[in-house]
Amino acid sequence: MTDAFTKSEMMIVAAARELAGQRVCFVGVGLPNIAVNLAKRTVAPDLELVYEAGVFGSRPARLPLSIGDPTIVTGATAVTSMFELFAFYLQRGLIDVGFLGAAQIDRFGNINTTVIGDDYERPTTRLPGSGGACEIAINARQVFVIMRQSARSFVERIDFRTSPGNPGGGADAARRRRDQGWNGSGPTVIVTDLGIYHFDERGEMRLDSLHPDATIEHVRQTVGWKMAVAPELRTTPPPTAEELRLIRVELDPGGVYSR
Amino acid sequence: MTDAFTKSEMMIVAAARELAGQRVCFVGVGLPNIAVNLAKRTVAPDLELVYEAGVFGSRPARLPLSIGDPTIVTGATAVTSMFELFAFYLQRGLIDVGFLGAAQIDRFGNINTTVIGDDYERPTTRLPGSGGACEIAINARQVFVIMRQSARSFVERIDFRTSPGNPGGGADAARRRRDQGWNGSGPTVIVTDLGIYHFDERGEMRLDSLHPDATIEHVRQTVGWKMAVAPELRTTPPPTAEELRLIRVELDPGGVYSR
Amino acid sequence: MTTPKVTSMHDAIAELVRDGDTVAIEGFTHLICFAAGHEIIRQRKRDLTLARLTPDLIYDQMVAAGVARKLIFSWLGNPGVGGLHAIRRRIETEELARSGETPLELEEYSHFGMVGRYTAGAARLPFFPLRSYFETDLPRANPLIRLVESPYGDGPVYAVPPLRPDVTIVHAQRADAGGNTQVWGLLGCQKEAAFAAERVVVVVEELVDESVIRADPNRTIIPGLIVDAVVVEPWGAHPSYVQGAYDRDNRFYLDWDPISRDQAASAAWLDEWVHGLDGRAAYLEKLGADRIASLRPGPAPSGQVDYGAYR
Amino acid sequence: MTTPKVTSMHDAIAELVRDGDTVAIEGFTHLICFAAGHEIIRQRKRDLTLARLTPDLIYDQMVAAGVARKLIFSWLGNPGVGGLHAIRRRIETEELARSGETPLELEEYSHFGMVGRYTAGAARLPFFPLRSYFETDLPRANPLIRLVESPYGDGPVYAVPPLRPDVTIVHAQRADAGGNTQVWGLLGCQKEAAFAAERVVVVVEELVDESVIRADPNRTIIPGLIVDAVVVEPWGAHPSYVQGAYDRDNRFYLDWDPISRDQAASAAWLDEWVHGLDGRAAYLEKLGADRIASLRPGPAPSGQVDYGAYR
Repeated sequence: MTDAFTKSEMMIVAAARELAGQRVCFVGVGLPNIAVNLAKRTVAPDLELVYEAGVFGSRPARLPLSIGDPTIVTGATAVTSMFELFAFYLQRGLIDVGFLGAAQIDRFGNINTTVIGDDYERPTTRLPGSGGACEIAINARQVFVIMRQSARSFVERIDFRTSPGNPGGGADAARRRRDQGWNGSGPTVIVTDLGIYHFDERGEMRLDSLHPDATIEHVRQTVGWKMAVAPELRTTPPPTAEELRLIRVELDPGGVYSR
Repeated sequence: MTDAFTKSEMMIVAAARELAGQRVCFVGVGLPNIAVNLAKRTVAPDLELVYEAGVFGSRPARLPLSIGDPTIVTGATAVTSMFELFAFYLQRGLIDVGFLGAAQIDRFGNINTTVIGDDYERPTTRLPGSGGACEIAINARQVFVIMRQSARSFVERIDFRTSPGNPGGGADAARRRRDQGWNGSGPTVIVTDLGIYHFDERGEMRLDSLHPDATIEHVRQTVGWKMAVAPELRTTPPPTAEELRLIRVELDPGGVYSR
Repeated sequence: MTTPKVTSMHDAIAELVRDGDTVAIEGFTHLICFAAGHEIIRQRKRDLTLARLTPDLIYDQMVAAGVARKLIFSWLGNPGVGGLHAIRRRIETEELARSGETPLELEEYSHFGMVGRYTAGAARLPFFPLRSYFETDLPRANPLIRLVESPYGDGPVYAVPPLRPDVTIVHAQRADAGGNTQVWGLLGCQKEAAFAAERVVVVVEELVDESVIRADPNRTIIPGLIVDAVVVEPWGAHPSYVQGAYDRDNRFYLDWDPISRDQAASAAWLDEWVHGLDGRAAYLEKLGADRIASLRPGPAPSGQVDYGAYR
Repeated sequence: MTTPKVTSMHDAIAELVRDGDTVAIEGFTHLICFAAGHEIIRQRKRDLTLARLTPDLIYDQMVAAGVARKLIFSWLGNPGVGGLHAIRRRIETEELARSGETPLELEEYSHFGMVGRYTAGAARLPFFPLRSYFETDLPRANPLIRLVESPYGDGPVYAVPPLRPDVTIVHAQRADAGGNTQVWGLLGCQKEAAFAAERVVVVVEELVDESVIRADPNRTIIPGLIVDAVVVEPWGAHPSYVQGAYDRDNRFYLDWDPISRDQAASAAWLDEWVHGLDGRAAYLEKLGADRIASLRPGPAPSGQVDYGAYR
């Protein structure tokens, strides 16, 4: 990594660029929130921000502290009950991209945010649970994940499946989605501190772009399975001066999430 | 009938008096609307008016022309979507009294407002249908019916059951209600131009009060079954001067419904 | 942030309503978009399935004009007046024999059933459960009303299937150019009907700046996201009403009764008031300024609340 | 028309919350009624089942204080900060072994599942269907999430059972003395949770005249009809926030993290800030006027609409 930008800034920038051309985005707090707001100022000016708390067309005047910060309401286009947000926006299929975090993820993009440990009732670590994640995972047309990668998080077998990825692999996952009447095509982009991953026709994660200074060896050390690598592996272009300015001056001046 | 009041005025007054002590009333247009407003000014000052269009705590400044007149909204306590009105107020069990009209009614208070004739698809007369009636019939704690009686309307067998009364008779109807989780106890009061009926333990209509000038013979001529008569048949007290004043001066000055 | 969607009623109907469509013009007694119904008649659309809780005069006129082959509904009447005679002529045995018209297909529910259908359509649910219909003849008359077993051992309830109109048309007090739409007064099931639809037309009394919408986001019932066309058509709900803007024109409801009882009179009315006019402006002119003016209510302001600026 | 229901927080909680009850203090990040939670702690209620989408700090404090035996929830965390440590201490193996505390019972859903549960409870539906949970481990973790077969031949979906709290407590911007309650900003699922409950307590920033409510009936989310008590408690949602009135006090959320990691520190905090004070006024005084003042937002007025006087 160079001195010019942090790993978090690289993640934010990489995720923002993946939002090019997208229209309606279900925003999470933290890194996704900055990434979405960066995209709106760069590659996706028409992006509409949706918050699960019940807001459509949000224009937060500051970086929201939580998923229900009052700044996401004032000046928004519409505020609805959570019933309507989950039923008429998300399950209805109006969300183009949803962001998810993950404590554990497997090669098919299945995600665990519930418990670490084999016993659900008496876990080693109790995580937040689904919240809206299992609904976002199946109903957003695309799912983006931003997370730091490590051998503890990129695992062969997750302890609990909170949010489905491509269960059973590519063709099988597509069939299951169709059978259940889900709107989404599942996980499409994983952005980590080391690189950018998409999913191949087998529904498996594939390293498509390495961030500057990251190495394939480092990726292999931090993944619990044999990670597929694109035949033409790219190098992620570093953040531009303008991208860094937007993050540092406008979006996260305190550096809470991006340092 | 005396010259002092019309049959409609007697019906309105009789229905209003039956509302004594009631709290939350689902109002229909026409006669029920005048009856409810009369009750609010006399025997039931705390009555809350609910309109199926989505209004709770209505205070219409004039007699509403339809079930969704703007005068029921201005100054009301709450306006809701129809989903919420039907789900959270009616099906939830918050309505004490609902009013129904009927083209045909049988001895158990089962009501037809759908078609006259044996063939639903090609009826002799097409009536309005259920609207909210079949929901009011099962979910209001009590159901009041106001209608003119005739051999065509008080029939042995109705052509179509739009709204259930006491199907199968008293004990059986109570069991069915319990099994289905309905809130209501079904029809309790029928007010006609001839008298007032309640329901006996067999779930059958019983004449309890004859309006002034009406006779049992007239009742029998206008009922398609052998109507039960209370052992101590009362005579309905005629409208008081104050009741008539309220109807004629405040509630229906044009006499649209009460003449 | 949003593309302007403002267009004329002619173009909105020409582009978005197609022969054979299922069309829902919703609005429970309030905000019934007669202007859109008349434009559909004027453009001689055919074979429409018309969905609406209460068909009201507008569907009676559309049926009289021959645009519809089917109704999906829960209450058929001229509210406070009587029957809908053009519709009844295409249902009742003797009338059908006399007129020789094609029978109208009917798909009938209760109010909550219709609301449940739109809700399921808007939420992409496979069905909506409700406690209605036991001990009634409605499931016999409509086999789409079906039993579903509760998975909690408390027996069956009835369900209705999702309704997903090809087009939903909604009248509202105001929207911005992007289609963000606000309504006050009775809300009916316009929100559910709009989210359930493939295409949405919003017709408004007033086009407002986006800032007016954004000043009070809790009043928005339909986001521009699902809106295909915004038509600015003041008085477009006449003879129904718009809360705060005008009253129901009851004379019109009364007048329609004798007209609609007579096939020839109905046709003549349609010729005079719909086909003979090129749009809503001409209709209003014909109606007359005095009649319009008499429908204006007095003021009843809402007061305002503070959302707070959080920077 | 309505009986005055205004009472003190002490009396509302004493009369309406009973040991063993299922209690829902709802409000999704907005309008979380900490004042009611603290009063429940102060009165040492026991064996409560606490329902809430996001348990948040208030349930962490209530669990730390020993009022709860069970949680019904969908997301467990300190939003934007981290975990809820008092709750985790009663779930995680090593923590339970170390502390010797009784395990907390858990009944876990997703957000839409919880919203569906309240909706079914409010509508007296036997279940609420949704498209979630296939291909997840949630139905295995919670056997109350069950399959229901669509009666339209399009396969099964999952359902959640109705949730009917004994008491729902809702914080709001304003209500009248009869309990007619208005909210703007995020609405969460307070309406559904209130209609689902046996008893309802409304806590408000401001008691207003009935005429204020009646001037804008579309803003009413809870009618007085279902409200048992109205408590006037300005700043009662601190450290969460009230749209237009105050901001979230983020420092509090940050401060709770280290306190809650330590059993003794949590107990000391409860002694100092809850048991040691006789109510919200004392809490606010202890918090200090400066801190309070710093949370006030600037103005952002909604504008007003006209409902029209129809006479």
